[in-house]
Parts: sequence; C-alpha cells; structure tokens
Amino acid sequence: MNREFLRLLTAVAVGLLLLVAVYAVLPSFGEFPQSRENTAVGQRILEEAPSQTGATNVVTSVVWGYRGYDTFGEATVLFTAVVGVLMVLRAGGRRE
Amino acid sequence: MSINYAVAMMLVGLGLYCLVVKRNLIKLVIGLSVITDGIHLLLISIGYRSGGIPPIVTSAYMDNLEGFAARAVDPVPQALVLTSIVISVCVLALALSLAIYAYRHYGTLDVRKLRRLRE
Amino acid sequence: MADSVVFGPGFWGPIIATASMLLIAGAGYLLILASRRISPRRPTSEKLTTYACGEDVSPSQTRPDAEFFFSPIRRVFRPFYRYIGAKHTGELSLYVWWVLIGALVLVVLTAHGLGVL
Amino acid sequence: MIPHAPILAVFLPLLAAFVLPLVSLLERRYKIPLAKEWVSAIFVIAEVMVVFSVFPDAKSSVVAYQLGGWAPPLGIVLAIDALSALAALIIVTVGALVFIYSFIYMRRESGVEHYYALLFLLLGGCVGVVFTGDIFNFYVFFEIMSIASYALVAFRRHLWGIEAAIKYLIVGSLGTSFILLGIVFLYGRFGTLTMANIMELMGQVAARDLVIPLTCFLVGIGIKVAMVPFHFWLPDAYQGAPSPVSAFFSGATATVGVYAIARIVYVLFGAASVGSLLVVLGLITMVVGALMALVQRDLKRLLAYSGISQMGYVLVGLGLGTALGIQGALFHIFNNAVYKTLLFMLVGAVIWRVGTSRMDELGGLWKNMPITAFMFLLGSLAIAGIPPLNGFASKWMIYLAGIEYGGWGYVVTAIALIVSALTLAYFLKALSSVFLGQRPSHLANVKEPPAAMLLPAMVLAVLCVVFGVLPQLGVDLVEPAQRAISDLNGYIVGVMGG
Repeated sequence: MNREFLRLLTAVAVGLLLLVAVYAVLPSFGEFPQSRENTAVGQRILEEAPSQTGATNVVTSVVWGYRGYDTFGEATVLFTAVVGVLMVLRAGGRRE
Repeated sequence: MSINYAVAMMLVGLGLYCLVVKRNLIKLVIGLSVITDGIHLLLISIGYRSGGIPPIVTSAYMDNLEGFAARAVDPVPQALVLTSIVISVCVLALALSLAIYAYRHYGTLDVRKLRRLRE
Repeated sequence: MADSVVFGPGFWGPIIATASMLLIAGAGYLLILASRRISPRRPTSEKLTTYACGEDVSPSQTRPDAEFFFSPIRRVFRPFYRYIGAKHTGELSLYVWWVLIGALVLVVLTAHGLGVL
Repeated sequence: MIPHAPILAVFLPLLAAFVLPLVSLLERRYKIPLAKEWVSAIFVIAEVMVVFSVFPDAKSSVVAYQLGGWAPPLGIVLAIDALSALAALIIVTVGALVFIYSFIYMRRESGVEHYYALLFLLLGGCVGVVFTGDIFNFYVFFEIMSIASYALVAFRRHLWGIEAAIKYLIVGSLGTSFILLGIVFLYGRFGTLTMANIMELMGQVAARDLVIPLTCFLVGIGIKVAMVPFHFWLPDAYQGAPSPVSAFFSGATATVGVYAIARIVYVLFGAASVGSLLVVLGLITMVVGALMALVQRDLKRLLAYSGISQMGYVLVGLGLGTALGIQGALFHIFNNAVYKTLLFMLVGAVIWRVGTSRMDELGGLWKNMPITAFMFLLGSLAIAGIPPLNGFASKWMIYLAGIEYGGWGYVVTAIALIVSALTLAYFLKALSSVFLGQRPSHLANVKEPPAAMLLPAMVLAVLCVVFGVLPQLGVDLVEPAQRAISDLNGYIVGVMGG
C-alpha cells in the first residue's frame, strides 16, 4: 500500500509539473497564430495553400503536399506494425 | 484561460498513474494510449484560434481567401495528429499481439509475474 | 586549449608503441621457448596430475571460478549491490516508476544547467 | 554524390522491406533457393554505396534536400551535416555486416522474411532519423525504428523474447510519448517544425521556458541510449533478442541515440550549458553499467550492461563539451559500434553452436573455436581500453579531455579509469568462463562456426586493430562532425538558405 502510494505520488508530481509547464510555456488557448504574427508556418500555409495546391481542404494539402514525407513515414509505420504482428502471430516455430 | 490544456495534461497524468500502479498488461496498454491521446488533445488545442473556422475553403470564402486565412484554425497540428494517431494505433496493435503470447507463456497478464529476465 | 588531439608525433607514436609492444611480446615468447628447450624434462605421473599440499585436486576444481575471484570487488561495492543492484528485479512497473523519477530529477538538473534554478 | 542520394538512402531500405515479402512468396512458389538473401544483399550493398557517396559532400557543408520542392519552413527538408553523415556511416556499416551475419545465423528459423523486412525497416528508420531536418519527421522515423525493434526483440517468441519485447515496448513507447510532448511544446512555442528555423528563433525565448521541453526530449532519448535511471529495459531486450539483432542494437541504435542527444541538446537547443548534467549522468551510467556487468551470469546480459557502461563514456565526452571531449565521444561511439557488434556476433556464434549463453554451462571452448576465441580476446581488450586497440585511442581522448577541463575534470578522468579497470575485470571473467578452463564433456564436439558467419566479425576485428594502431584515421573521421556540432550558424544557413 505504501509503495503504491509513493508511485501514485510520483505520477501526480509529473502530471502537475506538465500542467504548470503547459500554461507557462505555451501561448494561451485560442491565440493561434502565436506571438509570431504571420510567420508561423500554419498561418503561412493557410495563406498560400489554396493558391499553391488548389485544394479546398487545407489539412489535406498539408498531409499530402507540404508534409507528404510524414505521410509516407506514417504508411511505413503501419507497414512495420503489420509485419510485426504477422511475425508475432505466424504459425510454426523453428524449421530445423 | 481555458481548460483544454488542463484536461490534456490530466489525461497524461492519468495514463502515467495507470502505467505505474496497474498490474494488468491490457490496462498498461490502455494507459499508454491515454497518454498519447492527451498529447494529441494538447496538440490540437494549440492550433485553435478564438472564433475559428475549420481550415476548409467553403463556397462562402471562395472569393475571400484573406478572410479565410485570418479566421481558419491552424491546419498543421491537425495533420500531425492524423499521423500520430496512426502511429499510436500501430504500437497498440503490436502490444496486444505480444500480450496474446505473454498469456500463452505465462498463463497470466499480470506484469508482476513477467520477471524471468533478471540475471 | 587543444583544438584536436594529434596521435603520432614524437618518439611514442602509436605505430612505434605498437611495434615495441609486439617486439617485447615476441621476445618474451622466445624466452619461454628457449627455457623449454634448455630445461631438463623429467615428467613423472605424479607431476602430471594437479595437486595441492600433497593432495590430489580433482579436475573439476581446477576450473577458474570467476565469481570467487572477483569477490573482493563485490565486497568493496557491497552497498551498491544492496541498494542499487537489488533494484534490478525485472518488474515492469518498477521500470516505469524509475523513468518517472528520472524525469523529475532531470527537470531539476536541466533547470540548473540552463541557469534557471 | 549520387543524384537524390539523401532520399534514396532512406527510401532504399524501406523499399527492400516492402519487396521482401513478395520475394519470399515467389521463392516459395517457384523454389528459387536463397532469393531473399540475394535480394537483401543487393539492397544492403546499394544502401552502403548511397550513404558512402553522401559522406564527402556532407563533410564540408550541409546537404539540404527539399522534399516535394517545398521550401523549408513549410515543407520537410532532409538536412545532412557531417554529424548525420558520420552516424549514417556507422549505421549502414554495422547494418550491412549484421545482414551478412544473419544469412547464416537465421537459416534455421521460420518466418525469416519478416525478420529481414523488419531489419530493413529498422535500418531505414535509423537512417531516416539521422538524415531528417524536421522535428516531427524525426519523431515519425524514431517510431519506425522503435516499432521495428520491439517486433525484432520478440522474433523468437520464446518466453524471454516476449517478456523482453513487452517491457521494451511499454518503456520505449513512454519515451517516444515524451518526445512527442517535447515536439508539441516546441511547435506551440515557435510555430514551426524545421529544426534550423527553431534554432534561429531559440534566442528569443527565455531559458525558463526551455526547461520542460528539453527535459521531455532528454527523457525520451535517454530511454533510447539507456542512461541510468532509464536503462532497465536494455539488458532484457538484448538478452531476449536474437544475437544479430542485439548486435545491430548495440552498434546502430545506440549510435542513433547518441546522435539524437548531440543534435537535440547541442544543435537544436544550443544548450551546451547542460553539459555538466550529461557528465553526471554519464558517470553514473558508466559505474552502474560496469558494476552490474560484473555480477551477470549470462554472457549476452553481461555484454548488454557493458554497453550501458560504454554509453557512459560517450555521454561524459559529449558533456565535457570541449573540442577534444566531443571528438573523443564521437570516436568512442564509432569504436563502440565496432567492438560491441563484434562481441555480440561472437557470442552469437557460441550460442549458435552450443545453444546457451549461460556462463556456468560453458568453458574451455578455445580449443574448439580458436578463431572465435582470439577475436573475442581482441574485442575484450579493445573494449577495456588496452593499447594498441581502438578502444584505447578514444578513451585516451576522453581522459585527456577530463584533465584538460581541470577541477572536477580530474575526478571524471579518475572514475573513467577505474571503470575501465572494472571493464577489463568482467571481460576477463567472461573470457575465462567461456573459452578457458575445464570443458564440460558434452561440448567436446563443438566446432568453429561457418566462415560466412565469421567473415563480418573478422572485418570488425581488423577495424579494431587498424583504428587502434592508426588512431589519426579516426580523429580525421570525427573531426568534421565535431565542427558541425559547434557551428550552429552554418547549419541554419545551410538549411534555410542565405
């Protein structure tokens, strides 16, 4: 019981620390585009994406355009997990 | 001051609590996914602009792209969260498939019994 | 402050050092060979068995026991093994807990390093 | 440089991973012998050539490759400076040798196509991490690397493999979550994800606001390099994984971890003042690793703890922060990759022939496996820092860096020397209990492993000697990387332009 309480306390401490940090470090909620007016990447993408990519959905143009490489990475992660799961659940053991 | 950030970090703290205190492997996996969900919520919240609209150019804004850019919320975190969700699902799938084997070998999902490797 | 270490100049450059080490090892080996050549060899069956204080020692006992050999080191570091070595129990939630404790410690150390505390 | 080499270096291993299951299908259908092995070999050789072709270009300037033609702050950019190139060089060299080794080692297993595919994904993930110039992309490739590692640890699916994989997965995912949190903090603060852009803006932020983000990164990466309060998963994972995988982990994945520390702490945050923290952690890591290694009964576990201990040297060298210290650390991570991979390959050879790595069940094998025994002796002496082998050269640089630092630096050097002696002690123990002494009767027929398995180990053994006798080669290799770490402005200009 005592040990569990200690662990609980540690988790709470880390959580509280993060809570304080979030309010101290990040700009407050609803303040996009942050302190850097017009130079934040999100704002620039909002301005340029409709004309540069021609997509009406800006998120799509980010996912498939500006950050397409991330999407490629994401597909690879999925592939990795599929191979991993197939490997773990494969039939048979050693061939010998 | 909004509670979005607070709730996000509470989710992270809850997940951490789950990881250190719970014994069941499935619960640990749930704890992990709660942590990532908290982080996703935080990420999405960062991109919010007061009174913002979704970053989709609807017909009302077709001719008013400046107005759109001045009102829409940040699209980048949304894209990042999409990617990150897939990643967390992948970890989840692998963890659960390992849990199946752990159950087969040890006959239990209690992580305190999983301690054959120690010297 | 030196910009970069330079191995090589002077008499004790790595190549000369290596060569002399090999040379001396070779000379030592030659000495052993020579002593074997010169010395009289009178093996008796008694000499070929392993014995200590006149009693035979069984072959299984002649194996070097590393555990025993290093016991002085373990005795010196006994507090370490009692308080830290014993924490390596293989229990998962303990691992995670240590991660969290490490995170808390790191916050303090990082803050100190960045000059905040 | 081969055209488009930066993206090719990431893409080739991933392509290989996509192709291999198909090849294995064809292999089974049309009964082509060794198709998987040949295809893997071709891809690995191509990968090595591509990465080696990047190296000369990246040595002098930053190679920036814009993906999809989107300029840096908007799109993703691959940024390869000398540090990335050095890390990639180590990774692909270790990777190629591990592949050659695996061709024989894994012959008896089922599901080898999964194994090769995952190893390729691991390789691709490692190269992706070291080449990227975008902080979120860093996370994505870090996850590819991590997920592939979790799966590979579980490859055998025996009791140990599964248990180790579960522990590694939970702790590792917690670590990557911390990294993601750090990235969220950075994005929220700076509104950009390109590392060079963040570096430009770093000066505008009070140090107070950087504490938590930097800590998040340090925890996440610390779990990967297994610095001390985060090291618990590592011995389990190395013991549970098949030997070639352990070899890859200790050579390549550890290198990625050190690269990440250098990149994030020194380059991205420009926080050289955190160095003293790294020195303290490094010293603790060094001592704990060595003392734990001393009491292990399993050979692979002993090697795993010694890997933790060696990582301590690297952290100390990096933390001292002088030119000499950083060069020593980078040289040491190179040497560590060489001899740790070598030792794991040799232990793998013993396991492959004998079937166990428990030290009390082994003994007297030097008559049966003289070449293996000799190379193991060479590797042990190298890791213990005995001249004229490579471990001595890099440790010597770290000792000198400590002395040059003055004050507390003397204490650092003294502790490093003591740990070096302990390293020699536990490797002598390993050596004596595996290769010397009485041979158990059931091991009388053990033979030397096949030549194709010893060949990659021999290459590494030769490297051990070459870089020991000619340490200037190593210094020349790492010097550009050390200059890249200290030249923040060059990195920013190289990526963002003008």
